[in-house]
Amino acid sequence: MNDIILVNISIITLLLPLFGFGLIIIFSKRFPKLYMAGIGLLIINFFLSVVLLYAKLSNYISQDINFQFTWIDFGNVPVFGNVHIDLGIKIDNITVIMLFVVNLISMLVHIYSLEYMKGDKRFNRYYAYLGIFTFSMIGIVIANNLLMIYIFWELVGLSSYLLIGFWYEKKSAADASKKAFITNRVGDLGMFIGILIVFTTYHTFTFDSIFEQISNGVLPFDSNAWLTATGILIFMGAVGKSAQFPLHVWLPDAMEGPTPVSALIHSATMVAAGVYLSLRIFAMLTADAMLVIAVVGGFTSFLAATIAITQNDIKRVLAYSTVSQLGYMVMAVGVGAFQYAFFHLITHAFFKSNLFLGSGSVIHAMHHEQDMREMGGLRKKMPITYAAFIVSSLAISGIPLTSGFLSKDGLLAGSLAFAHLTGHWLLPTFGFLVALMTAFYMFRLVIMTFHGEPRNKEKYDHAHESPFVMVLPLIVLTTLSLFFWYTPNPVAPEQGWFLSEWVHTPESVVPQETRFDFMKTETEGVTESAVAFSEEYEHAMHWAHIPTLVLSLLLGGLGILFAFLIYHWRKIDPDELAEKLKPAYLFSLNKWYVDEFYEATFISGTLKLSYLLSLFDKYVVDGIVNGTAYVTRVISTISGIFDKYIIDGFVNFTAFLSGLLGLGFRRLQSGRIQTYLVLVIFSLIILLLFFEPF
Amino acid sequence: MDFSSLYDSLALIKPEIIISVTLVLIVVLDLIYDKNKKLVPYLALLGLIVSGIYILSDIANEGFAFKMSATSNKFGLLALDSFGSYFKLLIILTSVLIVFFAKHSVEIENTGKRQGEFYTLLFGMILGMMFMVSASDLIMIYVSMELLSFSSYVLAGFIKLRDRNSEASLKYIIFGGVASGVMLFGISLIYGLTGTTNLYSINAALQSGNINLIVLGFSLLLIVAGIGYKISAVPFHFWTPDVYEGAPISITAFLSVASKAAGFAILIRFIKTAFVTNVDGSGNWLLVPVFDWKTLISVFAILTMTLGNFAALWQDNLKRMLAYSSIAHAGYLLLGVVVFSQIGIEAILIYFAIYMLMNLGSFYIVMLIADKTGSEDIHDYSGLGYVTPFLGVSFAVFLVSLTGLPPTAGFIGKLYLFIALIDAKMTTLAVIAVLNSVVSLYYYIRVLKHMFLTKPNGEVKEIKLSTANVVYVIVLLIPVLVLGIYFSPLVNFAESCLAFLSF
Amino acid sequence: METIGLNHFLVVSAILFSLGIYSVVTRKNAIMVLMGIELILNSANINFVAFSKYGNYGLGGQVTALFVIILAAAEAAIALAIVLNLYKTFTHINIDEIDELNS
Amino acid sequence: MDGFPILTLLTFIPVIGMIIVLAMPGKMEKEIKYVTLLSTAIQVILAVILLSNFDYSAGGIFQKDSFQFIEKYKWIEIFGGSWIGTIKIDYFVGADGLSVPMILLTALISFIATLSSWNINKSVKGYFALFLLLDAAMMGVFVSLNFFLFYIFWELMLLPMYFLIGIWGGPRKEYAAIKFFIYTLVGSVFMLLVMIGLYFSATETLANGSKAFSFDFLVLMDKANYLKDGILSPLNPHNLRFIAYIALFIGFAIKIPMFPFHTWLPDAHVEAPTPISVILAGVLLKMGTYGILRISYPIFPQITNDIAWYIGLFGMINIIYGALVALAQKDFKKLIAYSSVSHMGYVMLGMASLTTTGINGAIFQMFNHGTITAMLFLIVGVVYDRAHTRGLYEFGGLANQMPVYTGFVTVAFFAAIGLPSLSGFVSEALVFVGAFGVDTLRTLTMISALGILLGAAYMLWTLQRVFFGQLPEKWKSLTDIDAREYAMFIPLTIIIIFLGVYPSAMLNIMNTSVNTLVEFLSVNIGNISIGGL
Amino acid sequence: MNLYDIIFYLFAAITIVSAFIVVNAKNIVYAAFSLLFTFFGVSGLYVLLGADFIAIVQVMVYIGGILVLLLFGVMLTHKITSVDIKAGSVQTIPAVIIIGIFAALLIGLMYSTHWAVNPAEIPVTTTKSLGKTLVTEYVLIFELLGILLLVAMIGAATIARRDGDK
Repeated sequence: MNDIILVNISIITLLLPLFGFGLIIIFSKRFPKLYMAGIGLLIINFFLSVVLLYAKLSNYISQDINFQFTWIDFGNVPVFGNVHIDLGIKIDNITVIMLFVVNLISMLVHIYSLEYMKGDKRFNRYYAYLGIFTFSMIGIVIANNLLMIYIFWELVGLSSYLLIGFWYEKKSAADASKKAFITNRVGDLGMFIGILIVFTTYHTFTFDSIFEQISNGVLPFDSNAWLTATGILIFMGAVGKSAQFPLHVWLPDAMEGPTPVSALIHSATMVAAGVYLSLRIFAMLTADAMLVIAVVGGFTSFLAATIAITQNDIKRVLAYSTVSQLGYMVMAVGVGAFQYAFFHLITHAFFKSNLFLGSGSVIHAMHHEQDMREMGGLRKKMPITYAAFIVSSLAISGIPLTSGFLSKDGLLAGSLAFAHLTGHWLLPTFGFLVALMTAFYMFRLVIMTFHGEPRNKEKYDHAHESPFVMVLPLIVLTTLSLFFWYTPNPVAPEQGWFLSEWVHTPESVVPQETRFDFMKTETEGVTESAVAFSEEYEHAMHWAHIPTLVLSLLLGGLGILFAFLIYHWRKIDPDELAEKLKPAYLFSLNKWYVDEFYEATFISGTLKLSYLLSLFDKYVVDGIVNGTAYVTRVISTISGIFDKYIIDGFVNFTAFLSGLLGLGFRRLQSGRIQTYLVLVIFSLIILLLFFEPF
Repeated sequence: MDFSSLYDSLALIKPEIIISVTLVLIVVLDLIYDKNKKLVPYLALLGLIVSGIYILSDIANEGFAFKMSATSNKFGLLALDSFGSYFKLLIILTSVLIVFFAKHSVEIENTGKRQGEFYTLLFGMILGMMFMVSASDLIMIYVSMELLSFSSYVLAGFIKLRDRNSEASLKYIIFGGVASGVMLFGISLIYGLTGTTNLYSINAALQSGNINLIVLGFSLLLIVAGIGYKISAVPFHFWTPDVYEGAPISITAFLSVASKAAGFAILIRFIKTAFVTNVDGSGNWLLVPVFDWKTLISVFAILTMTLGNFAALWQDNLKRMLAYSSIAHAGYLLLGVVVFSQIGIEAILIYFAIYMLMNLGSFYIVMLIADKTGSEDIHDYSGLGYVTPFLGVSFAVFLVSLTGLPPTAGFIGKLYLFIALIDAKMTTLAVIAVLNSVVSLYYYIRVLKHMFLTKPNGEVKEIKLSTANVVYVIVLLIPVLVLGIYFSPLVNFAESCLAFLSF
Repeated sequence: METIGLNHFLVVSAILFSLGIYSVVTRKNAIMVLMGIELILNSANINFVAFSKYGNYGLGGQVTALFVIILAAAEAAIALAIVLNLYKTFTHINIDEIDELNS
Repeated sequence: MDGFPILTLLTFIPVIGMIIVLAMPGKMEKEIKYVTLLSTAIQVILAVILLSNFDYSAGGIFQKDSFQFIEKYKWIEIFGGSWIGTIKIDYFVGADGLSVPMILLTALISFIATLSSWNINKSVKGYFALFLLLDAAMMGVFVSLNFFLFYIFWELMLLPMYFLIGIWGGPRKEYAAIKFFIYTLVGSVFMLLVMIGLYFSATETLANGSKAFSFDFLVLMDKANYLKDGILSPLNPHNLRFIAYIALFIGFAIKIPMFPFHTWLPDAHVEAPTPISVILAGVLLKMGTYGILRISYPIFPQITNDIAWYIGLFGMINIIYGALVALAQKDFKKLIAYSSVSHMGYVMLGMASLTTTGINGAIFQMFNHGTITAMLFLIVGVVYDRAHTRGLYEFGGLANQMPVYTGFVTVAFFAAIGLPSLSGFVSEALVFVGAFGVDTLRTLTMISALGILLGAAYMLWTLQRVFFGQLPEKWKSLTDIDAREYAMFIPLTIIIIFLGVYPSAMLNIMNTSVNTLVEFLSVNIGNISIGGL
Repeated sequence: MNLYDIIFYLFAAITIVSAFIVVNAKNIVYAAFSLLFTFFGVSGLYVLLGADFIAIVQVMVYIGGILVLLLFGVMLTHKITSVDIKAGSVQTIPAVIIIGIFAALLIGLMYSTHWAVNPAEIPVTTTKSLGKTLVTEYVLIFELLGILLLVAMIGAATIARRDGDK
């Protein structure tokens, strides 16, 4: 199989969902069952991605496939010569893995929705949107350049917008979709400026070419600081898409969309795209940039976890959990744990979409009830869903034998090693605290939903296990949440093929002086060494391995224990606890008041400003014009009735003067033609005074 | 003066003689046919056309007429040159159009038997103007101007028993009498200073120096006041709106074009003949340094166009609005004077030809509407554009042309004026002028707004036009449109008519 | 007192001129206004004749004066006709009350 | 194509149409409409023929030889004696990469506006006659290479526009029409003065070897043609040239419309009937920026360089200010009008960069704004036709009632937001790329980028207010779009998407010309690298 | 002070004083009669200036023609017995101010200027030479005045004639 075929296949995988989208949009009226085509196309797509995965990993495991073409040609630009903008495809290992994940989950969601969305009046439209989403996501994954990523990035935003607002009759849904799009745009703005800097400096958008030029010492505006800034600015795109603080606010609201959509977009794929982007630009991140990323990620994960603890909406808990886990991944990128970040991205994609689909199953069974306080005891009614939930929850809590354990442990170890090397101990602190909280709130969720007595008897009675098309994806994803797919040894992820063979940390290309010490290479310039980090780092990782293992297990177990203590065995009354810790509780329940803060500052500020400006426009800018018109009118009044007013005024003034001089008041009448003549004489005098060559 | 030179002189003024003969013939014809006045206009036309033909054929025939080498009057009372011929032609053309204008006018028709007098007086005006434009002696200027004025005083009040007519007439004669008296006083001072009233001799006297500049300035101002009154330049314009509004519309139209043209001709000739020592290679006039002409005329120009335009903004009476507009146009025309160069004069010549077309067109349409609806008020124009689209569209063209927008002839007129200004590097004036034309747009477009945009209060009756009416409008309309796109002939002709008789 | 020269005549004419204008702009009665105009013309005439004499400019000045007198007569005739006409329509000739034409 | 007067035909086909319309009795409304449609359709066909014969490698701008479809006829040549010299005005039309996109746009928008005029039923004859005249004038502006000719077309467009707004407009039509008229006239009279000033500053050599003043753009672009003492000569130390530039610029800025000269736009748009809004936003606004690129830039390269930053600044103000004010609007059409202000800011920003990418982006944005905004106004028109109101808060839930319509709306809105894969993105991105590359404009560009965000905000908010949520009872009877409206929307949608995916189709047309322009500027400014890429 | 001077001052005084009365008289008839004296005074000045023919014409035309015409006008437009005959003044104050300034300027100018004076013989009579000048040098104006008078006559007649319009 040669590489051109791989490129072609990837292009086909890209275009098939788009084709499905167009097909459904245009013909949905005539063929109401057209959504089946969408599903069919996705199944084909999935198989193509499997083929790609297999072909790449078996034949080209250490060779990247590049393909590019000229999109815009500026011709012979003065000074710069021939300038053109290229687009292209880069197929490396993480690409095919991502492709596989995206297509798989997308396919599963397609199938799952068949039942979940049944009876919706815009059923066809739904599948069309899923199609365009898949298309955009694949676009991001296979892009070899920033511009193309940006293009598909925005398209992903669009599809997310369409899907969140799918039930646009609900105001909350329409609001959420708008919020998601605009919040994302804030991040994209930074990313866009970052891209602008890159293009201004390197005249290309292609990663390889950019990296090569950086390693050759070409820096944006010739400064390291700008390189850092560029990295951070591009990362801002990831902040938006991956819902990192301070742009995390849209993701919980995005739960207004259909649950399968949440599973696909807002847990597994789109939100992971931010992390994916960070990984793509990993090589050009300076130490400062990485530190910023790590802090953002660490703080986000902590923030989201604290919020997740108190939420009652099943999907919201999962949403904050997603934010938190994304924070983990971002932190992993920041601390240099490239492999673990990607690994966690994959594992998280499976178990989190599993959780979402599971919650969808629950919601479906409960007739679109999402409040956990209305649930309980469902495990008897929905055993498969329950099982899926348990496995996934264990995975997310990092309990051994699950995939989550492997990846989470790795990235916590990475953060610990990083702290060890650089002294930033806050990051692992966040990491471990989050591990504790994650286990707690996940099992809180499981217990509140599936254990105990049903709190809403009526709904409970109607609940039943979901039909096969909904259960099948759960099963598939549950199996994927187990360790054996990734490594033979359930406690040593680094021994697995995933980390040891498939995914490698790329070398940094930034100038030596801007790297962390542990990332500095011995030789200047491009090195042939396959090792991205110094040995020191390997040592630190090794050192961090065991403490992490122990600590995370301990904390995970503790979290689960607490959950059971409070919610299952009722040893501690949660309400009482909430009452005791009321400020903290409320702070968490209200999501740290971030939304309120934004509402009060940026949103209302902008709206107020816009209102003021519109008044300004109406009264001042236009007013000047109208004022000119007004002045013109005044002048014209003056001259238009020049005769009358000026003359009368003149006469009156003289009358006034004469009265003043004691000459007596005399009623003066203005004869018209004669006043004209007086004026003529008057002006003659004036002219005389002016023009006499005295 | 011997008889041979008298013959020479008479040969030079054939067009004027024909006009005088026609005048007399009209009187005679009027006496013969007491009841039927149908023939009079045709006789008038005949006289005008023959006169026009003579002007055209004699356009190259230049010379001084009525000169007497023995006395101070050695340059003659008249200087016949192509500049004068151009204006004569313009006057004749305007007169021809006015004859038709009057023929179509209901108010003139209503004067019945007095139509004979109407044409007699009209010819009095024409004759006055014809002599005015080529007069080269201040006394000649004065007398011909009085001939023009006397006839127009009467014509302004020609429609008897209508308040505004007699009022217009009275105002006109008082203002005119004072203005001409003042001018005469100025002339007398010039006579005292230089010992002559002939413009060429004055020039020579001025160049020889030894002139009391203060008195000269004073007398010039007085003379400018007299001429300024004829061209209705601010501040000598006061009579204009009142008289224009009060006079019969055909006379208003005639005054606004022909009388103004004659006034401009004499202003230019006065300055050019009496004060210009030389014309340099690029056509700029070198003036005798006796007076700050440039500033004076600039001030007049600015005041005139600004006041004219601003005052016109508020006028509801169309005739009055057009009166103010004609004041504004006099201001534009003064811009051509102020540059004191051949190109400026050329611009004036071009502008006048165009101004004649568009102004007469506008007045004619106002007349047609007033004759049918009995109103000149702008509010009574509502909806007229729909019931009589021909009138509406033609009026639109004329008004757009008056504004000076392409592709109408008015634009070419303005273009040449601005060309003259910018060539003379008088950008400030140019800016003021263009801003003025923006202001003018407002009141011109206001008419269109009423005709097309405003909803009429009641039902609007269609204005029925005779074929003659339509033909008349079209005759004016076509050149207004064609000259906007292809103006070479006019410009070439104007260019060939820039010659002044020099010493 | 110096001997009578040109300037004296000119001063008389100037006074006459000013009085004429004064009359024109102040008198209510139209006929009085016309009288003022006649004064103006007379003053100009004095100038012409005086200049003609003192400047030794020939007879041009006198001829002009003659013309002016004739013109004044014609003007008076027309003006009076107009005034009469006005009287017919307005039944008075107070020009300060005749201001129907205004903006 | 040699000898085939395609540009003249493009310009005068509507005039012929107008004459036919005028000759027809007013009662034949249907027929009049078809005549108009036919005229504009022929125009579109001619435009396509023009495109297919267009040589992409020819630069134009200042080189007479590389202009295409040139027609140059002696129009007016007057020997003015020694004092004026020969006055020479040519009928000189030609096309290069700068004008071809605009010609295409004009033809397309006119055609679509004709379709959109179908339900005009008041004084049909007058409407379509004026419409065709307007069409001819617009086309004339884009093909003229002689300042005089340009000016005539420029002014010619005013009067039809006045009547089209004034007669067929909304409740405050008279105010809006006069405001538009006065505003643009103020600008154009200054242009007139500059035109005359330029005319007296440069001469061209005639065939017989004598010199003549010239209105020819190409003559005016060449420094060698200027007279030493010409009033606007670059050789002249007297600095009137700068003032002239500003005057000319204001003339164009009013058309763009640039802050603070923009206030005629919302009024004109709101009051104008839909097709006229479409023309206004689609084509007329481009005349301003086109004029700057065609006239100001090459004729005054040095001043352009000095002033570019300010153009960028005003571009930025337009972007941000327009967007913020749009955000506060309650009237659908006014919102779109302000969005136009914002979007034209991008064009100015791109132009200000003086770089290939920036100017390419600017011209492309001109075209895209033409199509996108035309579509937006059509969208407003559709809903206004049915509901007779444009209040944003009076609607809601139209998405269910009018799904196909909503589909087109979504495309247009997202195109306006600058969503990648739709044409607006590429042009905006190029503008940013171009402007960002210039050191001095960098900060401005970054601030301008906020416009992307604000654009999304007001557009999506509108989408939400009008199309999402619950449908009020009173709009239950609204019908989805009909075949005629399909015919208006589909071509625009296709173009928007096509150019979003394959922008080279348009960019290649202008590329060579833009490079030529940039090179010309850099050579004339004496700064070989005047900016970024 | 010689006789010439005395006569000048006499005539000047007659002219100016009567002119004052003309412009200030309350009664229009008084004003008209004062005007007679003004014209007479001017005529006297003409005599002093050696313009005998002009002086005669002044008396004939002005006093015999114009003044009679004016009086005629007064009679036709006023009922002599009524108060209406009194002609008031308007805007005298501004007029006094402005025309005062103007007059001061003018008189000052006239008085202070040194005019070019070329003393010459005063011809005994000017009538013949005047007549000759009139038909040679100024023949055109002379003829033109003829037409002007015709026009003025017709004009005056047409305006004053009683028959109205349709």
